[in-house]
Amino acid sequence: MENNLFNYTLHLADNSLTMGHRLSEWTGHGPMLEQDIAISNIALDLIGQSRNFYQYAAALKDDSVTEDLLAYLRDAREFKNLLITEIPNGDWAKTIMKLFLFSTYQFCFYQKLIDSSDKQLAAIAEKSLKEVTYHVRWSSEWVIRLGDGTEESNKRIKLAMEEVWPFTGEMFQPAEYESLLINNRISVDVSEIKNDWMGRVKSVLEEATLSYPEDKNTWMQTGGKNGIHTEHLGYLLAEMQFLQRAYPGCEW
Amino acid sequence: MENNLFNYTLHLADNSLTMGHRLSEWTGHGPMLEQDIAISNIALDLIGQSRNFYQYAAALKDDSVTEDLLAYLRDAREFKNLLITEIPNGDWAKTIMKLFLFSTYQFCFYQKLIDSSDKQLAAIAEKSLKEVTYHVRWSSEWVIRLGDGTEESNKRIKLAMEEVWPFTGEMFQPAEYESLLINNRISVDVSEIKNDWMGRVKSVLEEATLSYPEDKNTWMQTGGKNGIHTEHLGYLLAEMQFLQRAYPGCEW
Amino acid sequence: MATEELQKVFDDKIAEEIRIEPKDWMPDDYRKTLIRQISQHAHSEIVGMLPEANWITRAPSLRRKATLLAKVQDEAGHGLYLYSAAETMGITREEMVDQLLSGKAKYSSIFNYPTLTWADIGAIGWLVDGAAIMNQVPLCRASYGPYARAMVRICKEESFHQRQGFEILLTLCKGSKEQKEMAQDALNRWWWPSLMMFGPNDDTSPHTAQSMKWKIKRFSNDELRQKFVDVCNEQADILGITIPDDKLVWNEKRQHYDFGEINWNEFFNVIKGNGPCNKERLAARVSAHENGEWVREAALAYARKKAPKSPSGEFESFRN
Amino acid sequence: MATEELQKVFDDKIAEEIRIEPKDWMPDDYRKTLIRQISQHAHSEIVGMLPEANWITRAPSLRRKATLLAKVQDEAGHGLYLYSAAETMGITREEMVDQLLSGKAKYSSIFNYPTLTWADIGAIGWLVDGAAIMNQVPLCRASYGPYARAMVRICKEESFHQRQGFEILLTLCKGSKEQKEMAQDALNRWWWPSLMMFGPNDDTSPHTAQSMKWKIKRFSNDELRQKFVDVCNEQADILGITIPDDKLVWNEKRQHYDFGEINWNEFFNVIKGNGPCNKERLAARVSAHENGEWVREAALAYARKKAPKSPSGEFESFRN
Repeated sequence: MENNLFNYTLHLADNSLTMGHRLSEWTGHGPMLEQDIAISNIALDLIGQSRNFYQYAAALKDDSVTEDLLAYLRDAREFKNLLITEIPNGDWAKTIMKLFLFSTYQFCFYQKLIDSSDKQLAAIAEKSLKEVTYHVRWSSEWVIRLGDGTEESNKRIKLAMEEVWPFTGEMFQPAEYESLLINNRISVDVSEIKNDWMGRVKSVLEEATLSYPEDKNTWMQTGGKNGIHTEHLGYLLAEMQFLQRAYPGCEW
Repeated sequence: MENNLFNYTLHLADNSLTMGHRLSEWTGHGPMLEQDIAISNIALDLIGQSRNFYQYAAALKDDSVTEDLLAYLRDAREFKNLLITEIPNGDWAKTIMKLFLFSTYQFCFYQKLIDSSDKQLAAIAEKSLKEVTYHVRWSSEWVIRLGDGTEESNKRIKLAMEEVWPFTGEMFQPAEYESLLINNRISVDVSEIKNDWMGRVKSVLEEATLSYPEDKNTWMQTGGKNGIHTEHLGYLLAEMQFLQRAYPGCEW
Repeated sequence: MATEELQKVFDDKIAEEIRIEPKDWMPDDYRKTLIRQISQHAHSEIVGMLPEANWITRAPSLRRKATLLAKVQDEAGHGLYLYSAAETMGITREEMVDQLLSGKAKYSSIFNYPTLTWADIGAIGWLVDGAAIMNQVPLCRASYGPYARAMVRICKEESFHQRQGFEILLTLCKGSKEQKEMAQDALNRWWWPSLMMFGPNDDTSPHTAQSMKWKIKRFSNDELRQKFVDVCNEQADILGITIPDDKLVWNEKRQHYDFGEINWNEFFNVIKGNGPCNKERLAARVSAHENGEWVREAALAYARKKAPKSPSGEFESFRN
Repeated sequence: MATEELQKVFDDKIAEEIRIEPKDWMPDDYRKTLIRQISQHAHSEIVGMLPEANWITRAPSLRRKATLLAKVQDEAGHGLYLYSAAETMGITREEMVDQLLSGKAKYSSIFNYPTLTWADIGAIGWLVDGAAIMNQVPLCRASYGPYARAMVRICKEESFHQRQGFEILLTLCKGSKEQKEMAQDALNRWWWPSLMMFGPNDDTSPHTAQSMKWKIKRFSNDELRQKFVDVCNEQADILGITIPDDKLVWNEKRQHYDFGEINWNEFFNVIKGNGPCNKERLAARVSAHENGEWVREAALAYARKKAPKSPSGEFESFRN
């Protein structure tokens, strides 16, 4: 039980950190100044969320465990984030599509997690929900703008959709540590939020003049929650963790 | 003296390693199979050279120092390679131009180093010279082919030339550890090989229908030999050194 | 000679283990089957470079870096031999590459799995190259001469690679607790896909009989798979890691190891395109090809300028 | 009113420290000077994001990562305020951005130096933001209203950034031997370029007198530089690291620190384009701009579709 909660909390933390990390790669390189600021802001929210979860996970262990130890000293096979958060940004369309599908998931998810019997998780969910509401709005607006913008942007967002879609199935398949916490009403039963998510995604895609993929026949990627990642995560971590690895045991 | 020789040997090792590392990024991604093999082969030669130098540098220190410790456990500020070896590959034209200018330098350089009063350096130079002779030939042929190929390739190799050229000045400016070894005839006086290098470069550029840049007015990058690098090296090392950093003290 | 007579000459040669050579007459189906098989094999070598190249820049020591780089380079060489062997049957490399890039031609599905840790490089050498050798050694006696000769060179290098892979794992297994876990984890992930490399079970492999008759194939998929399981079992014991199959047990009567059922669903799914890395592997090849286009054009243009009278064969090495 | 009268009104306002506002008459040269100065300042904020963004993905702790990200984001915000302030004088953001990307407009040369270690992030906060504040605090009283008001907001945030930078270095200086060396090394590399941020010596700074008269400038370059040297000296003592200038010594008579000669050759060289990162910084901005082109076009097209009657001002935020 204890360990399931720890793994579950790490899964949530890893989601936010890797997504925030990827978004932060846009900082200084955005397509316009206002959007550079907006995407940095979302990255900042996500990194903040991850810190709350890591701190809670660390508190579940003994005093020697810290948020930074959890973020910086685990290798890729121990990371439990959804694959959608770690895949490269690609162009603005792909980044937007990743963020839209993921934020909508986070929105549906946190709406349930605020009722968790674990007070700490519930509290983090409540705080995060406000932020994610904005992320959903911002990314939805961009999906619509690109879908219903120019021919070029429509082509790009469609391609992004094709590329990112196979990474959504995993969101609704609980890992073992997740399933085992459902009965105690600690974890969210992710299979139950799928319809809510689908409805929200569908309505934005429609407004964007994009069609919802016929889900049943699409093969879905999986593995992230159990540490089986894409080949990209290793590179992300090598970069992110360099200083902590190269100068072990230091204060920064 | 001892320490100058150590630093000088590291400088030579770092040159070959970072250049070989960059070239190896092409493996599996070359523009045609035969050239994928050729460039991997050159990468292999350079990594081999670096090992010879690192092993010699390690032998100058006590038993606890190994080739891998020198390659994998120094941070960017301690690396002494020329900047030209660390800058990103860019397209095939830029890679070829980097390799051509660098290999021609190595060729002129090793031709002198074989007369070093340090027998070990002389021996490594002799072995390396054979390899580098081929690298010069292969890259010269490509410079000529691209320069005198299509309009597109001519445009690209010219652009590559502009981008890479400012990184050549450093080759002929000795670092302090290098200067201090000239009198004992251990190190090569790099200022003396500049004319040889220029002549060789000029004749290839001519055949490639490219003009030799009017050197005197071009501002040159510098710093690599003394550990002042571009922003690229840190990323290269984070990737290269990850396993040794993440799992310290292991055999592989 | 009439087709019947030619067929007879061909059949006699096959029966007497005399090699068929490029200029010999051969049945259309024999030619087609071999072109498909050899080019598929060549594509596998080329795509197979990608999962391993993924660790060249992160190899944990200079020695390993050099060895891995050399290995991946060897695979490019194998691709070359095999494309050349296929070309002797009247298909060009361009055509074959187009088939790969358009998704029409297949390559070994094993390369659609990701290399997640350094131990995967060991596991690929030990298991993937091991399975390849098991498949390929009999091909050194394949009835088509150029193919058989290519396989002789390839098998020599592959067995070298296999030893290197095993040695990587052995080093990990002798190392720290984390390193040993890394090795076990790699075995867990690569074991079943490796068994799938031998293809479907004999009773669902319709082409086997014909290929055996043509002496392109010497053993059935299940025979080779069994041999592989038997050998790996002993090697896993030396490493001190456990094959992830709780049905794996010595069968005294059969004098072989029994083993669990393969997840054929996954197998056919990955072949269909639904493996973790199918899209990325193909995208990487397409991107190398497209980014290389101007380079190939420049080389060709230059070669034409410098040797205006030479036959087009001179430009061989710049075509692709 | 005749120009002479307008000039008199303007001069009186300047003399009485009354702010000039966008709709007020102002001399052409005043306008030109301010447009150049404000846009250059804006460009510096934008280009200045790059050396720091270089460490966001490698920040050594989650807290530092968040703080650095927020800081770089603040700089984008400063860029926005400043572009807006300049726009009140009748130039568009597109025009200013074009001037930056074409190399016509300048930005602060300090950002053409590379950030090589984590300590550089501390040094930039402490020294570069420190020098910027020294320059900018007097600008909060600049005669042009929108500029002065933008500076008030900016200075507040900058002094927060400067404290963060100092604190990064303080942590390093209290840390391991390697960390302290990292801090010293950063100071060695950033010290002189920071002193150059105040511009040429007064006797070679021809525009200073006019700018002072217009109350765009309140102190001369050398006055500000001296103040900066004096302050940094004390702060370096707290850190326990050494400013790399052996001529640096307290002058009892002047009640200031004397310090060594700046390498003006390097200064003018970097301004001319010959700094370590000039090309890369500009290339990064050009590439962001070019890669963003289709995005801006799409946003504009969509906005036009949805609000066909609205004035073009609505699309403000998608123009660049």
